[in-house]
Amino acid sequence: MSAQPSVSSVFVALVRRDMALAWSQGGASLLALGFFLIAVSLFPFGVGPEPQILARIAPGVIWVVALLACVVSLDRLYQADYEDGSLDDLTLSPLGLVGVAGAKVLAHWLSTTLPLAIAAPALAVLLNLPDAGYPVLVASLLIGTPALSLIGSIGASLTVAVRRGGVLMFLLILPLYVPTLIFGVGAVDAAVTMSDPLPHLALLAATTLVATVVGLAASAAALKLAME
Amino acid sequence: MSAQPSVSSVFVALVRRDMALAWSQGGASLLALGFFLIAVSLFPFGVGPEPQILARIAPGVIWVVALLACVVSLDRLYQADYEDGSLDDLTLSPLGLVGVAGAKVLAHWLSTTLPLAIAAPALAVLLNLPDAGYPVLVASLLIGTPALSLIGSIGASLTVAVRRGGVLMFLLILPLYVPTLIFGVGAVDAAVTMSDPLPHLALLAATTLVATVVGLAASAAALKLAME
Amino acid sequence: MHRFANPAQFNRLADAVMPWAMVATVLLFGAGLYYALAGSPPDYQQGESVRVMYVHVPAAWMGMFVYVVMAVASFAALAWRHPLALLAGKAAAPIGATFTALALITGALWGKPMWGTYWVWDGRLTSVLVQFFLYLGYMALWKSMEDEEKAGNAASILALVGLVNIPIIKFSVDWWSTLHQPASVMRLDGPTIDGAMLVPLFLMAAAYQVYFTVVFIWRMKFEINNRKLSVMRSVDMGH
Amino acid sequence: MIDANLIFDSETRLTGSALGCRRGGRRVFDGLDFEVQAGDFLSLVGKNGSGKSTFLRMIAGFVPKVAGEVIYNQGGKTAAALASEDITLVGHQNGLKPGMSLRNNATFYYRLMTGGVPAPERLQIAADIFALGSLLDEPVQYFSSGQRHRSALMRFPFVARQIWLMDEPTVGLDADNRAALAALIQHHMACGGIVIAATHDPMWVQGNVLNMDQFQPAHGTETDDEGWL
Amino acid sequence: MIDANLIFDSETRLTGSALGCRRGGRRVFDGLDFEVQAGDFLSLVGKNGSGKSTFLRMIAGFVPKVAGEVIYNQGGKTAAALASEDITLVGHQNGLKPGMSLRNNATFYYRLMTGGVPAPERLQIAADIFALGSLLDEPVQYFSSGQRHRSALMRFPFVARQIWLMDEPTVGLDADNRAALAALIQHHMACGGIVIAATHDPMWVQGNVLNMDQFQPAHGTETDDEGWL
Ligand code: HEM
Ligand SMILES: Nc1ncnc2c1ncn2[C@@H]1O[C@H](COP(=O)(O)OP(=O)(O)OP(=O)(O)O)[C@@H](O)[C@H]1O
Ligand SMILES: Nc1ncnc2c1ncn2[C@@H]1O[C@H](COP(=O)(O)OP(=O)(O)OP(=O)(O)O)[C@@H](O)[C@H]1O
Ligand SMILES: [Mg+2]
Ligand SMILES: [Mg+2]
Repeated sequence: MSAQPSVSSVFVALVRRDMALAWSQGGASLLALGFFLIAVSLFPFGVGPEPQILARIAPGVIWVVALLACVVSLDRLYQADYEDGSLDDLTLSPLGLVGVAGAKVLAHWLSTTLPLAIAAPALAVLLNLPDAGYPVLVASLLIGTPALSLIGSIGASLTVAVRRGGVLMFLLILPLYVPTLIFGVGAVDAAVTMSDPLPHLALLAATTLVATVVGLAASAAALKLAME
Repeated sequence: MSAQPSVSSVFVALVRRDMALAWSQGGASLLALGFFLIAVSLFPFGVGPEPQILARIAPGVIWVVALLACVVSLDRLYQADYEDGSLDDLTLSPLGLVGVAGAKVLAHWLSTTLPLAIAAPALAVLLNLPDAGYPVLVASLLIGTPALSLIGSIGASLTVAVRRGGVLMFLLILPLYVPTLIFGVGAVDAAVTMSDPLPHLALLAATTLVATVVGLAASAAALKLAME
Repeated sequence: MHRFANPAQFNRLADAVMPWAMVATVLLFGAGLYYALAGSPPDYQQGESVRVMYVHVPAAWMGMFVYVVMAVASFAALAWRHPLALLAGKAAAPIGATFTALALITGALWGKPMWGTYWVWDGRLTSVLVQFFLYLGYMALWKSMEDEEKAGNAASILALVGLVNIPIIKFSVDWWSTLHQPASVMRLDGPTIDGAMLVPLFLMAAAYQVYFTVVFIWRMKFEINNRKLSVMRSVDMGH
Repeated sequence: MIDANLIFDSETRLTGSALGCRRGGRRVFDGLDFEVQAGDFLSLVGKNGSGKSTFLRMIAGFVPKVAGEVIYNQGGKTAAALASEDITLVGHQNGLKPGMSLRNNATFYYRLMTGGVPAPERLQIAADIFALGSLLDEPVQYFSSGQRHRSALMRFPFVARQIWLMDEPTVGLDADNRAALAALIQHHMACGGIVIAATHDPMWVQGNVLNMDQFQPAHGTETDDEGWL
Repeated sequence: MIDANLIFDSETRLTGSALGCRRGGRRVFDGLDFEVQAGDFLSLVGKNGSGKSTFLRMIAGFVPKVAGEVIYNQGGKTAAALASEDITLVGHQNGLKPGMSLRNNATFYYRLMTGGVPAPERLQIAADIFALGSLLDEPVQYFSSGQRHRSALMRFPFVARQIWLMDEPTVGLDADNRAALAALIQHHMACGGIVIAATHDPMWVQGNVLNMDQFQPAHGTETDDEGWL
């Protein structure tokens, strides 16, 4: 038979497929971006247009909405593959379920959460974020968003066999997002108030590391169980 | 053959089925409530714990999050029926598609958005809403939430044939929610600042009326198209 | 583990423990409440409101303790695929959620006279709230699927993931300088509380513990019976 | 079987002429004529993709036709009334809610179609036709694929409608249940019902055959009136 | 057909003894023994709900067994290696992404299973087996049910794996394609492949038959060790 398949090229294939699907029509990427944009712009309507208030709440609102946009786009991370049977194929591939979870999370981060980090400065302008906040806002999102994808993957895999899993996933994931949120906003607030954001960013990085280990292991275990 | 079926009892049957499904395991109701609860409690993390700031943004945050909770739960309003083929049955029933949309929206409002209005005061406590705001907060939600379900139904029916419709729906619906949001928050702000909330509530009621007409007609048309 | 590994064994053990536990619950609650409400002095700073402590602190401890019980049961359920462990987690969750809710509510009521507000967003309070949400998520996941075994396994994974929250609750007061006071009883260098307060506190803690045992056993038997019934029903259905 | 004395209107007649249908921007069939009347069985055969499912969904009013006309009882009834009073369609999806028991699924279906509550015996009789009696109180999600499909087929006898549209009804059925299906169809025909079934398997029922392969649009027809779209 | 000189290991042998399986908290089958070796065709028959699909998913490692053992090549290979190197399974769902063309779907499947990129001729040959050649560049979303099912079946010849698990492969296929399927299976057997197929239709292939109805758990077995849960 053919030579032993290379696991890394299978991994790359899966990442590329998922990114292609995410960017295609009806895909998650543009839509998460759209959600982010629209939900953030609802706040001036809700809270009123006073610049000081907006500036005060800007980091928090941007982070919270980025987080919601991420969960919304995670909704069908595994479920679409589960429902159409592709997950069977993925399980029979040489990759293993941890690899599958890793590839899908990476694709999700690259195609969906990373664009949020890149778009954030534009929305920060809408909310009057003080100038000092911009670099740290982007840095905190870059460091923190992988944790969002990873933790989200736990929720998505746990609810994969649940119809109408979407809202249940929110319930499971949002509490787990709290540390990421606190450190992320803490870093931006520190920058705005001219104190040192580094400790916050370090804690944020630690959260992402923990999320990597726990997230991939838990997702793989949950997928295995769902396949029964 | 049997007597002409009574359209109203078919309508009631559909409302009752949808409410039963919403409250059942994994149903949308409790989970939308959970989302509402959790998402509102994320804001103090993001924005910081100062009571005055929280009080200032409380009406806006509660309204925006209620709106997001509603959209999230609308996600599969028609899609579940579309995917499992029940929508074929509904179309062949004596009810007609406008009736189907009406029954499903009513069930959604009763089971999912109404509980949000009822839970809102508890969350207002967390956000330090001034006492004067409570009655109007509940009143504005009671008057405005039917519009959320109705407008949401347009988005849900337009995206019914789209896999990963969830985020697309956000994009379609959220801009349409802006008037409801403005009048709703306006009423609560008026009450908090001791001015008259009635004009705002009247506009809100008008929005709901318009949404009823437009929402049901548009949903029925979109469903018809999706069935092809 | 394997001594309890079948329901008959468990039932026998439970029947032996149950009466003692019930008697102990009544006695400990009686003594604890007496000391807490009447037999101990008011605090020189807090006055009578210190008595909330005897309800609040043990409830907070139990909220965490039950979570750990649930997580251990979940681990056993996943590692050895043992159904009894699965049911143990299911039986524990609502009790733990209730304790956590009690800690939250009493804490909030206590906060009004002490801090001037029911609720602040400090690390301790927040992480306890997160724990409450984890309990809710665990229970929601159990209910989300008709296939109980599948649902239970998914919920078990969540319980294990949520374990990272326990150290956060415990050390949040040290990591963030906040309103909530740091540990004064459960310290490596011994308690720093006055003895007159320690007695009722420990009596109440012990009472909560045996109360938990009683309710837990009762709920376990209930869950086991439920499973038996549904299996019998499905056999009758004749598959 | 279920309504002891049910006899459908023997005058019923459904005629289509020069029907054409488009789907996904492409003509699926063209110039299709057919006629069925009370007591008829029409089986649709043809290659995969020849338009059998499309034809059934067109009759039910889901897919609009782009040419030709369907006339029911000399025009005595509109397409909308036809769909909401006389047609039962069971296709590839089974329209069952997985968390609900078969009994609740079926009861809801009955209420949806008639507004009334079915008598328990009626439900039992309908379920027994496909040997589902003992599964009535199980949640549908535990059913095997054949059991699900049978649960969907149960709608035909359960609600009295004259025109049955079946899309591959034999799929996944074991031998006993295929026989039960044939008997059910024959009984419906005897009551004056009409059955149109798309299938690749033998149906064990006598009737007319409509071969969809005849109506494939010729290459190049795409360039006519609506072809530019 | 596709790999001209492909011959699978003729020593391959898969044996199961006293297998038992539980699903949804209920025993599905019990005491099942089977054996297949290179070149074998095994068809699973039995009533709806007798456990055919469950058996296939158990061999693929999805559903855990609660009793008995499956041994591959005298224990020379683990279940995990078996699943990721030797098994292709096509069940009721077809695992196709509706928005992508058949070509992209198939190419991704190939890359997922082998890490390599398939030669265009290979893709063409595999597609032609089920007459899908002309549909290669159409989005799968516009396929009829039979066309979709054929697109799923195309995986068998496309990626060279020795053990083919087919769950109701004939469903919705027209006569030509049923013949193509039979020929494909026969060719795979001639190369030393193994085919296990659950089916209610005649498969037109000689082989052993495993009747799942024999292995239904007796009433009352539920009360043993794990039965109470
Ligand atoms: C909703 C609000 C509150 C929550 C969620 C909460 C939570 C907790 C938790 C989880 C513990 C156990 C900590 C451990 O074992 O290390 C605890 C202990 C304690 N809490 Fe609270 N608390 C709240 C409000 C308050 C208030 C208002 C006071 C009084 C000013 C207070 C006083 C204490 C004391 C004295 C202890 C014992 C600390 C020790 O000795 O270890 N708490 N609380
Ligand atoms: N996902 C599931 N969860 C729980 N139980 C299931 C599930 N799928 C099937 N079962 C149960 O397992 C038993 C065997 O089902 P299986 O699907 O293996 O049958 P089958 O022989 O393939 O039937 P069919 O001919 O209808 O395809 C059935 O009694 C069914 O109730
Ligand atoms: N949802 C759809 N959207 C667009 N085009 C479709 C859709 N479904 C089917 N088609 C196209 O319509 C044609 C006829 O499909 P149809 O499903 O009616 O065939 P069929 O005769 O039922 O085939 P099968 O035997 O495979 O079920 C096919 O060529 C297909 O490409
Ligand atoms: Mg078809
Ligand atoms: Mg099967």
